[in-house]
Amino acid sequence: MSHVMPGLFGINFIQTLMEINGLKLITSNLDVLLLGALVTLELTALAVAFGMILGLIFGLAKLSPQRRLIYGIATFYIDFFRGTPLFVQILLLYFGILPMFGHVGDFSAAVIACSLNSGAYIAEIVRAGIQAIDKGQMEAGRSLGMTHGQTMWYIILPQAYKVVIPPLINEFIAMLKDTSLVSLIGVSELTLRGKLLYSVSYNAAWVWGTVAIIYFIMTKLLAMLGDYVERRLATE
Amino acid sequence: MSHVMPGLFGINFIQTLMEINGLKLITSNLDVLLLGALVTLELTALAVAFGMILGLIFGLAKLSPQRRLIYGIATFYIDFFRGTPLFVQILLLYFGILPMFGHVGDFSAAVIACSLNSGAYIAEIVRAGIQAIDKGQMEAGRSLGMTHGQTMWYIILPQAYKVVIPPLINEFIAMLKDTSLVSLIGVSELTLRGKLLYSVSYNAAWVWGTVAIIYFIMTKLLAMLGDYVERRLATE
Amino acid sequence: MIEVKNIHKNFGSLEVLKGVSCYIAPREVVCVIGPSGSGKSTLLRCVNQLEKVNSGQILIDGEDVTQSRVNIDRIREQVGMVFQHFNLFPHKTTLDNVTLAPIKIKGIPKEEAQENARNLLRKVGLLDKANVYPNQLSGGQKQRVAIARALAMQPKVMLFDEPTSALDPEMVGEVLEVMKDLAREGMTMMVVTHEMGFAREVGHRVLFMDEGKIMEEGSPEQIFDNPRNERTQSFLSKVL
Amino acid sequence: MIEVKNIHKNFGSLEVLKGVSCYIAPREVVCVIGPSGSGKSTLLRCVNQLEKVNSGQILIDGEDVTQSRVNIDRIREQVGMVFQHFNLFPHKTTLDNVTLAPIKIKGIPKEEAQENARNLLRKVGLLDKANVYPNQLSGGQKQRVAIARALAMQPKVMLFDEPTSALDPEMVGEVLEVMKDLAREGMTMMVVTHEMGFAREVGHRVLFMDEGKIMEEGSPEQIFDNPRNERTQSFLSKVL
Amino acid sequence: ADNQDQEKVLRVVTEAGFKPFEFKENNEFVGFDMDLIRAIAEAEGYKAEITHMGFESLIPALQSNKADCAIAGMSIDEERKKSVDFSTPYFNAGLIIAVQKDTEGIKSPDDLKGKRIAGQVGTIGADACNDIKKQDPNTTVKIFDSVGEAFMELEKGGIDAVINDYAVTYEYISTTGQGKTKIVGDVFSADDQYGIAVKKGNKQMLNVINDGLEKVKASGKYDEIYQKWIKQ
Ligand SMILES: Nc1ncnc2c1ncn2[C@@H]1O[C@H](COP(=O)(O)OP(=O)(O)OP(=O)(O)O)[C@@H](O)[C@H]1O
Ligand SMILES: Nc1ncnc2c1ncn2[C@@H]1O[C@H](COP(=O)(O)OP(=O)(O)OP(=O)(O)O)[C@@H](O)[C@H]1O
Ligand SMILES: N[C@@H](CCC(=O)O)C(=O)O
Ligand SMILES: [Mg+2]
Ligand SMILES: [Mg+2]
Repeated sequence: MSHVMPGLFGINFIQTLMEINGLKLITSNLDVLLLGALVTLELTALAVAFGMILGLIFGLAKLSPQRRLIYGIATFYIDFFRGTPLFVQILLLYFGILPMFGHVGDFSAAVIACSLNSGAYIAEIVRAGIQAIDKGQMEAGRSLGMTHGQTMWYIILPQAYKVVIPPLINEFIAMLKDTSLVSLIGVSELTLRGKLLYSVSYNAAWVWGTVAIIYFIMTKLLAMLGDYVERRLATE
Repeated sequence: MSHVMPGLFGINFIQTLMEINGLKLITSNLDVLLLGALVTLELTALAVAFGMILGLIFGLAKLSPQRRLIYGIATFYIDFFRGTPLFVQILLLYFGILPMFGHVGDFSAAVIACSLNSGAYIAEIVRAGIQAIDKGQMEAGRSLGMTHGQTMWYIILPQAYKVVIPPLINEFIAMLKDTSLVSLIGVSELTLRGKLLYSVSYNAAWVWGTVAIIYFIMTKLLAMLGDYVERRLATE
Repeated sequence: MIEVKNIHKNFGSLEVLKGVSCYIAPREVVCVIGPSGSGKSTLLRCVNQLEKVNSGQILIDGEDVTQSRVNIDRIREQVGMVFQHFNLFPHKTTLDNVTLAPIKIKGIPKEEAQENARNLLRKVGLLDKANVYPNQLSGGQKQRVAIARALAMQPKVMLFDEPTSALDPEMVGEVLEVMKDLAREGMTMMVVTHEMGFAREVGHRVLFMDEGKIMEEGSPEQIFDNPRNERTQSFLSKVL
Repeated sequence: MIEVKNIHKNFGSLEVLKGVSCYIAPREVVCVIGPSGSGKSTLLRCVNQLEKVNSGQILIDGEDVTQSRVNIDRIREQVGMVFQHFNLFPHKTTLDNVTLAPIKIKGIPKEEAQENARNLLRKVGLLDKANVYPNQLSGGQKQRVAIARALAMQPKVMLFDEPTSALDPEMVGEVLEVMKDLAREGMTMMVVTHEMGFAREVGHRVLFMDEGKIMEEGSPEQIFDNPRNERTQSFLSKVL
Repeated sequence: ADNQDQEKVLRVVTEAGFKPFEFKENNEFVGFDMDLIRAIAEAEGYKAEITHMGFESLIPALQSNKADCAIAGMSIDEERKKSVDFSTPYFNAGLIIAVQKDTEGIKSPDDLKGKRIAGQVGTIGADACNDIKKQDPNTTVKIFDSVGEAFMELEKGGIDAVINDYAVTYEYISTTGQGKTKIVGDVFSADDQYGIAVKKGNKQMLNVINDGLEKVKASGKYDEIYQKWIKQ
C-alpha cells in the first residue's frame, strides 16, 4: 500500500480496497468480530430491558409533579443521565462509584451503566407517550368513576404502548450504537474486538469499515423490524 | 482512602469525598478542564452549524422520492450516519478515509466527522418538521398558483422552523455529549483532558465526577435556553 | 338533584365562571345554550368535578362534591357524562367499552355486565355492533355507544356536552333520538347544545350563558320566542 | 368555462370517482351536495389539479388541464379555491396572506397589491383586521380572509369545499353572505356545501353525488322539492 | 497544527498516559519522552508539536501522515517494524507483573495462567497477556485504553495482575498505588528497548531523529533527562 501521493484519491482508494492483506485480515477475523456483535446485541437487549423497567417507573414519576420528592428524584435521574456523555458515565460508574459497593464485573457494570442511561431516555419516551394520549381518555375514565390509577392502567397505558413502541425501537438502536463505549472498560464487544484487531493490523479502513458495516446491518435490521411493528400497530 | 471494606458504602463514600487530594487535584486543574469545555462548545457549535446546512439539503432531498438518485443518496447518507456509532465513524474517517484526501488535522477531522453525523440527524429533524406542517398549507399555496418551491420557501419553511427548533436544540445537546468521542483522535476537549488528568492521578471518582458535572452544567444551560426559546416561539 | 351555588372558576388569570347558580330537579331536562367560550362546558365539567371550582358549592343529592374529603370517584359513578368528541376507548370493542367500568368499579360479574351492556346497546340501536371497535363506527354510532357506556353505571343524572356538534348533519338525528328516549324515560339531564329544535322539544328549562354567567333562564318557549335579555336576542337571531 | 369529462380517480385500490362528467357555464353557481365520502371534495380537487385524475379530461376555458405539459401553476391562478379549514398562512398577517401570491407570482408591486388587498378586505368586511394574524380571527373571519386571498389572484372561477362546515353556527351567516355577494357579481362558482338554504337561494344548479357518481342534477327546486333518485330522497330526508 | 512550516515543525504523537515517560501536567505534555523529543527537535532546528492519541492509533497516525514521529515508550518489535521504522534504541526496558498488595504465589508469567490479567491495548504487555492465554485458555485477558485503567482495575480487584513496562509500573506502585499494589518477580523480556517510530521508508525523518538523538546523548542532555525522570 502506498501513501506517497495522498492527493490522488482514486488511485489510493482503489489500492486500499484491492489490498489483499486487508481482505485476508477481515475474512480470518470475521468470526471474532461477529461474536463481538453478539455480545453487543446481548448487552443492548439487557440494557433496554432493564431500561424499560426504570423508564416506566421514572416516566410515571415525572407525570406526578404534586409528589414532590418522587418527582424531584425522577427529574434529577433523568436530567443527569441525559445530560452527560455515556462515555463519562461509564468511567465514573465503573472506576468511581461501583467500587464503593464492592466488586462488580465489567459486563455487569456495563449493563448497569447502559440500563441507567437507557432508563433515563425511556422515561422521557414513556412520559411523552402517555401525554400523547388524548386528555379526553382520562376524562372519560374518571367520569365513569374510575380512579386515576385504574384509568392509567386500563385505558391510558394500553393505548400509550403503541405510541411508545416506535421511539422505543429507536432507543434500542441508539443503545446498540452506544454500547460501543463499554469497550472502555474492557467488555469484549464488537468495538473492542475491532480495536484489538486494529491495534495489531493498523488497518483503519478495513477494520473500522467492517465494524461499521456490521453495526449498520444490525441497526438496519432493527429499523426494519421497527417499521414492520409500526405498520402492524397502525393497522391493528 | 481504604478499599479494605468494600461493602461499607457509607464509610468509603465519605472517605472518598473528603479526600483532600481529590479536591486539590480538581481545584488545581479546573482551569485546564474548563478550557477543554470551551473546545467542546466550539466543536459542537461548528458541527451543528455545518450539520444544519447538510440537514436542510438532505432533509429536503428525503422529501422528493420521485427524484430517485438524490433520494437514494440522501437515504444512504442518513441511514449510514444514524446507523453506526460515532465512535467508529470518527476512527474510520480519521484514519481510513480522510488520509486518502491528503492531510487533515485532528480538529478539522473532528468537525468533519461530527458535522456529517449531525447532518444526518438534522436531516430527519428537517424532514419531520416539514411533514408536521398541515398539508393544507401546501395545498393553499399551490391552489393560489405558487410552485412547489415557492410554497416551500414562503409558506412551509417559515412555519417549519418553529417545529424544528426544539429538536434542533436537543440535537445540539446530544452533539455536545457526543463530541466526547473525538478525544479518540486527540482533540484536546473536555473528555480528553479528563482522561489525561485521570491517567496521572488515577482518581476516577473526582476526575470523572467533575467532568460529568461540567457536561451536566453545559447541557442544562442549553436545555434552559431551549425551553426559553420554545416558550418564546409558542407565544409569538 | 343538582344544586349549583354561586360557583367561580378561574383558569390562571382568566375567570371563566363568574358566580353561576342553578339547580336541576329530578327527572328534569335542562338545556344550556350560549356563544362559544361562554363557559358552558366548564360549568358541566365542574358539576362532575373534572374541574375543581375556586369557590361556591355544588350539591349532588344534597352532598357537597366540592369538599375535598368527598370520594369523588363514587360521586362520578352517579353522574354520567357524554362528551362532544365521544372519547370512546379505541382499544376496546363496543361491548368492552360499555362493560369496563361496571366490571372494574362495581365488581359486577362479567356475564351480568355483558347482559346489561347488550340491553343498553339494543336500546341505542347498536346491538349488532357489540364486537366492533370504535374506529369502525360512524360518528353518530360512536356517540350512541358513549351514551350507553355512561348509562351502564346507572347514573342518576346525565351530562351532555354538545353531543351532536362533532357529527355530520346526517347523524345528528339518530343521537338526538336516543336522547329524547332517555328524557321520556325520566332521566335527569343537563344538555349543552346548539340544537335549538331539541331544546325546544325536549327541554323543560333553558339556561342562556354568556361571559361566565347565566344571563337568562326560562321555559323553551319563553327563551326562544320572548327572550328578554338583549344578549339572548342577538345570539338567537344569529343561530335560529 | 369548466367541463369535466368522464373522470375516474383511484386512491390505491379505492375508486373514488367512477366516471364523473359535468360542466359549469360562465357566471353560473353550481352546488354539489351528497353524503360524506361520496367524492365531492375529490371532484373539486381534481378540477384544480390538487389531485391528478386517472382518466378523463378536465377542460378549463377549453384547455385540458389533465395533460401533463400544461403549466398547472398558471391554470391554478385562474381557479380560486376555498377550503373547509381555511388554510390561512398562520405566520402572515391578513394583509400579507392576501398579497403574497399576487406579489410573488404576478410580480405586482407591493403597494398596488396592498391596495387591491385592502379593497378585497373591505368587500369581505375585514379591513380593520388587515394587520392581524390569523390566530386572532374567529372562524368566520378566517374564512372571509381566505375568500379574499383567493379573489386576489382574480380567478375566473371559484371552488368552495364546505366553506362553512368547520364554523360555529353563529358564523355561518357572515360567510354565506360574502358568497352570495360574489354570486350576485357574476362569479362562476362551484360550491360543495351542506347548507341547503344557500344552495336553494343562490345555486343555479345542484348536483347530487353519491358513491363517486353524480346521481342527479337539476335546479334547486327540482332537486329539493321533487328529487327523483331514491338516494337523493333518502339523503335529503335526513338532512332537511 | 495544520499550517506548514515557517519554523520547521516536528509533528509528534504520543499516548500521554504513561508516567514518567509521557503524561500531562497543567495541560503540558511532560515526561522523559517529551523532554527527549523536544531536545532532539531543538538540536535539529525543529519545533516539536505534540498530540495525544490512543496507543493503537499511533502507528496508523504515522502511516496516514498525521504525524512525523511517534514517541510513547514504544518497544522496538519485529511486528511493528513491518509498519514503521525505528530510531536507534534510547531506553532499556522490560515487562513486570503488578499485583494487589496481599496477593501471594505469583512470581512469574507462568503463575498467571488461569488468572485474570490485564494490559494496555496494542502494547507488548497486552501481547504477553495473550501469550499466557494461548498457553492456558482459562486465563481471562482484559484490555484497556490506557494502563492507568488497568491499574485501577487491579486496585478494585477486578483482575489479579497487570503486565506492563517496568519503569511505568514502578512509578505507579511507588506513588498512587502505594500500599495497595506491589511488583512481583523479575523483569522479563529484558532485552526490550524503546525507539522512536517514523513512517516506514521515511529515511529523511529517520535520519533527523537519529542524528538528533546522537547529539542529545553527546551533549549530556540525555543523562540530564534520565536523572530527572527515572527513579531507580
Ligand atoms: N383547561 C383550560 N385552561 C385554560 N382556559 C380554558 C380551559 N378550558 C376552557 N378554557 C377557557 O374558558 C373559557 C370558557 O370555555 P368553555 O369551554 O367552558 O366554553 P364553552 O361555552 O363550552 O364554549 P364552546 O361552545 O366553544 O364549547 C374559554 O375562554 C376557554 O378558552
Ligand atoms: N388522499 C387520499 N387518500 C386515500 N383516500 C382518500 C384520499 N382523499 C380522499 N380519500 C377517500 O376518498 C373518498 C371520497 O373522499 P372525499 O373527501 O372526496 O369525500 P367527500 O364527499 O368530500 O366527503 P366529506 O363530506 O366527508 O368531505 C373517501 O372514502 C375518502 O376516504
Ligand atoms: N512499551 C510498551 C508499552 C508502551 C505504552 O504503553 O506506551 C509497548 O511498546 O508495547
Ligand atoms: Mg364547550
Ligand atoms: Mg369533503
